[in-house]
Amino acid sequence: MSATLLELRAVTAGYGDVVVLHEISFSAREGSVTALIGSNGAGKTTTMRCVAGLLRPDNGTIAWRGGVINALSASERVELGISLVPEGRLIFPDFTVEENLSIGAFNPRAKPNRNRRRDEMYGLFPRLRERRGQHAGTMSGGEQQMLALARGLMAEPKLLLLDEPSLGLAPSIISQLFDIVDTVRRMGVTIVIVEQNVHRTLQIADYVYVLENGQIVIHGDAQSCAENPNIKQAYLGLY
Amino acid sequence: MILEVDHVTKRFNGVAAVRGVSFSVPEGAIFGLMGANGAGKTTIFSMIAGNEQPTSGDIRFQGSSIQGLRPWRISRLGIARTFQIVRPFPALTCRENVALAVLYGAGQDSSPARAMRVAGEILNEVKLATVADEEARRLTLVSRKRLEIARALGARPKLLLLDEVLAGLTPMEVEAAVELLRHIHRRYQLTIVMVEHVLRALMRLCTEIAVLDHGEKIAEGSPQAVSADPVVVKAYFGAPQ
Amino acid sequence: MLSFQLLIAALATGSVYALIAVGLNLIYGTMRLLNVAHGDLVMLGAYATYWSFSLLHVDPLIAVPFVGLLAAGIGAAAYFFLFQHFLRTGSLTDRIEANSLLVFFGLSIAIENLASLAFSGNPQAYEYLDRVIRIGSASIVGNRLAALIIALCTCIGVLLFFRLTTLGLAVRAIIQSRDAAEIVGVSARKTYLLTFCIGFGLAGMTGAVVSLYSQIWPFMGFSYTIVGFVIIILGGLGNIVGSIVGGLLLGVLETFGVAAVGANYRSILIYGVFIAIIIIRPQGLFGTKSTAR
Amino acid sequence: EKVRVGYSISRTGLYAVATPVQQQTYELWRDQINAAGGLSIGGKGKRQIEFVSYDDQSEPSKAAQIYEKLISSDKVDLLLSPWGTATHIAVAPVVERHKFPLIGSTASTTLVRDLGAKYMWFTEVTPADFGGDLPKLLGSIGIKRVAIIAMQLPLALETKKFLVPALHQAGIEIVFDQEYPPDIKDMTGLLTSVKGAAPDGVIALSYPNDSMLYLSTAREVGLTAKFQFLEIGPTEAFIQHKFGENLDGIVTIGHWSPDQKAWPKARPFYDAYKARFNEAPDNLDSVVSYMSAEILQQAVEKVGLNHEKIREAIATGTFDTINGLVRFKGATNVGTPNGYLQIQKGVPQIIWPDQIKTADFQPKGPWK
Amino acid sequence: MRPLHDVRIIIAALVTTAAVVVGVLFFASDYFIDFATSLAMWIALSESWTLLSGMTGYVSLGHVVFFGLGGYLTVLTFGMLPIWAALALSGACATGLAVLVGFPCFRVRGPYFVILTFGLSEFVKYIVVNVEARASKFGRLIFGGPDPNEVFLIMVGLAVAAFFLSYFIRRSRLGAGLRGIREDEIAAETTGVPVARLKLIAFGLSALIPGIAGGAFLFRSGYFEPIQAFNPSISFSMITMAVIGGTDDAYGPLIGAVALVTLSELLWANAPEIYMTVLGLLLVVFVIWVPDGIEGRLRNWWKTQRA
Ligand SMILES: Nc1ncnc2c1ncn2[C@@H]1O[C@H](COP(=O)(O)OP(=O)(O)OP(=O)(O)O)[C@@H](O)[C@H]1O
Ligand SMILES: Nc1ncnc2c1ncn2[C@@H]1O[C@H](COP(=O)(O)OP(=O)(O)OP(=O)(O)O)[C@@H](O)[C@H]1O
Ligand SMILES: [Mg+2]
Ligand SMILES: [Mg+2]
Repeated sequence: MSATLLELRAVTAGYGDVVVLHEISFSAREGSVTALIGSNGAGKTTTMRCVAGLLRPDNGTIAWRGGVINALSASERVELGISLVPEGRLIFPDFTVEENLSIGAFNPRAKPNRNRRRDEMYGLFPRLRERRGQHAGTMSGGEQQMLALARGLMAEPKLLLLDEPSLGLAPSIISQLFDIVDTVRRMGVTIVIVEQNVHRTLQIADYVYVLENGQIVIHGDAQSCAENPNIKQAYLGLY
Repeated sequence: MILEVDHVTKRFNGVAAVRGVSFSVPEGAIFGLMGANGAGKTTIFSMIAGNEQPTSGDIRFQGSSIQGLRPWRISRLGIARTFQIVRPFPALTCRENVALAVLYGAGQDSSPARAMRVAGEILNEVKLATVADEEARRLTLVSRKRLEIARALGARPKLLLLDEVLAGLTPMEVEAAVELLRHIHRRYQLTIVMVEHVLRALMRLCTEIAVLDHGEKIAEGSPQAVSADPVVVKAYFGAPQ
Repeated sequence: MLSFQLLIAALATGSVYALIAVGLNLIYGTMRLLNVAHGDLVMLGAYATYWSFSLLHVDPLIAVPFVGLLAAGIGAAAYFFLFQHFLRTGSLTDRIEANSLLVFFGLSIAIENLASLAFSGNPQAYEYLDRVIRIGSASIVGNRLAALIIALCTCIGVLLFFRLTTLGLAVRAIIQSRDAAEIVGVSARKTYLLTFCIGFGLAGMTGAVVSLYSQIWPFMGFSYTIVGFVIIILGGLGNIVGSIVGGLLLGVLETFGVAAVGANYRSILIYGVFIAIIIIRPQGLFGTKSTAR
Repeated sequence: EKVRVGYSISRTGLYAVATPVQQQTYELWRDQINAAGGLSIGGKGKRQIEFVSYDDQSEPSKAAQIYEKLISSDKVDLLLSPWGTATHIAVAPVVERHKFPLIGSTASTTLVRDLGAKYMWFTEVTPADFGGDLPKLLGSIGIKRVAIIAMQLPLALETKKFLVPALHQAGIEIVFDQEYPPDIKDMTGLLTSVKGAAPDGVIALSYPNDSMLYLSTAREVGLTAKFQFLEIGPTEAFIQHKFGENLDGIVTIGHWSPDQKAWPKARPFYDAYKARFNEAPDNLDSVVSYMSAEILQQAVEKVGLNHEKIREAIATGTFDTINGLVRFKGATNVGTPNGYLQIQKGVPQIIWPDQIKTADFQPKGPWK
Repeated sequence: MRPLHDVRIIIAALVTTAAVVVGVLFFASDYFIDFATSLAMWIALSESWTLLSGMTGYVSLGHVVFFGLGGYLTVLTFGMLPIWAALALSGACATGLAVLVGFPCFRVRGPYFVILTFGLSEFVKYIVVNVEARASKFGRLIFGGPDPNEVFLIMVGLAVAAFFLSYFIRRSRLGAGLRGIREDEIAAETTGVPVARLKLIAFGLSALIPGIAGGAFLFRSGYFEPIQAFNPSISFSMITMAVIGGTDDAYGPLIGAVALVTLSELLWANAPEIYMTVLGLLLVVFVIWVPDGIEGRLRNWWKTQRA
């Protein structure tokens, strides 16, 4: 078994007075794909923001290779190797596509390989190469999502956090997305993914956590979850 | 025909996002628009709603051209859109978001008090009643999409343009949402044009679907016909399924 | 009309304008902090140079970098004590324009009045490099020439610094979205701090430069602030080249424009051109249009 | 018990740059009197003076409010004047309403003649004089062609209004005439044009900041007219520091010099001021402020603190000041003659009119 | 949208105002009337500023242009027109100017608008400076205007009008549209809000009362001089009062003006040497640590008291 890369212990978090996460615990092993599923408003995005450092937990610890990183800011966590592909894209609308990618490799680890890496991204998403000079804010919804994904990869992460990466993508790109996730994981990158496309997610995930109302209600390896009747009913539905 | 899109082309400094696209939507229909990313779907919505001007071509609503009208005029004629990349009024509550549409949309209500009441009813309808008095910026992405629908409904449209409002839902939630759309379609006697990548939903809701690729229309027809069309399959799904 | 004398004067005026604008642009163009106290830092820098010259007999040219450092220190203090909190508070950054205007306005009033208590309201000036130097067909007083050279070199230095480091990219990223910037590894804290130091430091240096040829008094700052704002809007927010070009352009307008249309139209001309440019090119001469989808 | 003397002055804002000399002069006056045992009240004993003063922020309406407060709420015994013409004008209705005598100082405008004020007087000469008399000086030294540049602020504009017709009358040709706004930052364009018109006299109706600009730019463009006049500024300390010997030959307004032997109080005042503040008093603002205070002092000495009696005393009396004898006709000082100063070897000398002059006009030499 | 208007509040406000006015006129010293006049003027100005800048988010840094223009027109027409007509003309012209320049100005937003409005007010100022210089005017004095009590009444009238204008607009359809513009202009227009027209209306309305106040102020000072009449610090003061009070409701600018005018009155009287410094620092402290304005603080406090 590989070592635990990321661990959340009894994390409680929220916005102002509103508590969203209630003592969440979960961990991601080095090199694995961990899926986080749950219905709308369950707290998945909130969890991801806690891990990325955009939100400070009110309680509990976030550990990276065993060391507590609660106090680190988001940018410092990027230097550790945590990279978030946020929900709702959060790209830089006034930057060109190329600038968006470049700044993705802002951290010192990634900076030296920036140009090579950017070309790789253009290889993965030819549309981005076509539009390298276009302002990101004018790109179509799906194109922006691709850009967000590519920008996340530019950081050469050790831990890649994907928050609904398939949002707004056409089916052909979605398949490509899952292929990319698979490739990235094979390169040794640990992945935590939040997805509504549960079917495909369960296929590539090693371990699954189900979040409901800010609490983990089910967790287990992907195989057993795929067979879990509750999950089947709630998330696999008629597909 | 409530809406006629007639040989519409849109260029953005050289890039043709939409090229000579035509289609018409019969009154009361639910019309689907699908296509790969960047195919031009949202651009078409923007042109219908007046947020962008077509480079050439004409768009007619209820038989008369709406070319060159400002967005607010078009809204008052009875066309409402949602934004794919949502843009609610962040510091207003959900109720105020919708009430604003009630006051200024095609309904042109003049009383703020009444508008707030109507807004409450609409929020109820789209299942946002519990967050009616939350500021919009506090909502999750999915709820914001729903707020977009509520705000569009608040404008009392005849034609509703829905841009990927089902994205980000779990399969169960998609089911519920499809029912919801059916319900509002009936309840408000709307014509709906919807862009969606969740095919299953389009199949179940639409009477007719147009498919775009690289700015051009490559197919149009019933959901079954379209999804079986090899051109569509190649352009949209990439590898055959 | 196209005399070399006018050109030199335009450069002398314009380069100092540019220096003011570059410093201001860092604070306003990047953080949207409407720093109406910028000119007051210029004033403090001028006094610092004046005192070090008249009391300690420090050569003003040597004082320039030290005054800059001193002002940068004030910038750091301002960041830690005031703006760190300010920039974190959502309700403040919502209306960042108006709110920061008030904070800086308050600071400005306080600084000016403390200065006039401490230094008295009497203007000061000192005699330094006071020879008239001939350059071709033109002549310029030595201290103005020194000011011109320092200001221009500093502007170019700042430009290069921004070209060669990623600081420029980082600040531009932060204004678009602080969260997005953080998750690509741009530290908002560090960037803000650095920007404050450089912006304030440049203001201090401007003061040192200005003191070489101009009178110094506690309320001298406001007019510099105004000039700075006009230029950065002309040149485009966050655009350093734009600020430098805008500054020089204003210098040209000030000398050639006055020579051409008459001094009484000077301010009408300057503000008129400013208004016309903004209306024709709403994003400034060199700014790029931002789009929303 | 102390005599309370109130005034307002602009410590902040637009005017603040000009007001310190006036305030310093007031302080000198108070301290001199207090050191001498106090202000003599109608010959019945002496009382120490205490100031009550406020900052009017360079806003005339604020000044009016302050005098209202000084009179009706602080209940001061006497008033001194604020700085600046606009401020004096704003204050006038207040003192009139309260029938409270006030001797104005650093205000100079013909508008106040029209005020018909009964309780207000002005020690300063008006622009009608220093604008209207200038051609006489020019004529006496043989200047034929002048260029006029003027700041677009009240004093300069008013001076110009009297200057121009007088020039016409004296047959002096105006070869260049332009105004400039207060926020001017560079004069190269303007002075290049002046130079192009080749005048033998340049009249700059200027304020201190732009006087500074004028001096440095005139050197650069090589403006060599033998008569160069700056309305306000050449007597200010900072300009003297900055330009040193280059200031020699510059002419400005002013009717006072410590060297004029006819005014025995002048030199002691100069020395006291210099000793106290380590700089020479301003030939204009310090002098008129001090004169106003002296007149007030002499009136009180004679009749005590009764306002009506003070008014009577001022309106009818003749007062011996550092600038000679002062007498009022209406609100106007008819005792002090108008004059002009020229900086010679760093010292302002009266060069006109002949009866009070302390030196002869010397053509402006080349810039150093 | 704000809660609907409350008749009790309106009546209470009117009664209080009337009582204060009567009290001041009959019992107060001249000095106090002067103070009250200035207070009323600042209420009127900061309320007016909020009509545009608080509601639409277009921050105007040049509102003094309307004030100065009002003063200028009033001084020009003095003696030719009856007082009320001169003031009406001032208001109308200020509104006219706003609508006229609004067309081009609203092409720009955010910081560009802020500085553009400033530039505009300076531009107009220097035009007036030039026109006056051309006419050989070096400041204008007027005699025989309304006496201080009348000016006081006019200013109170303006303050009341500005307050209620702000109060009712916030509770009206117009107010809702303006808030939509502040939040997201594109979304607002797509929802049916005629943004261009609404912005012009807001600009015009927010210029109206400053125009009249500028005229009334002239009667108080008796002296017109363009550099003073168009002094940018007047714009700054409007903003200061509005923001310190809070721009979320009509009470905000009112509270802000009362607080600041009173404070500055107390300070300059009691601590003249350090008064401006203290004022400046208070401003800093207030904005940073009381960000939602006094009004916001009070409202929160009120809420927690009731909860
Ligand atoms: N900024 C905020 N302020 C207050 N509450 C918030 C904020 N953001 C999210 N919430 C609340 O937190 C809860 C969880 O939100 P979160 O975005 O984590 O859900 P999610 O599981 O990602 O849902 P979705 O599937 O819709 O993305 C929701 O109830 C939401 O209303
Ligand atoms: N302002 C613009 N400038 C340049 N290109 C633009 C602009 N707006 C849109 N485009 C381009 O036009 C194309 C069509 O965009 P549109 O948003 O209509 O796509 P879409 O079909 O909605 O795609 P998606 O499914 O990803 O939302 C895209 O390639 C986009 O990059
Ligand atoms: Mg989410
Ligand atoms: Mg789209």
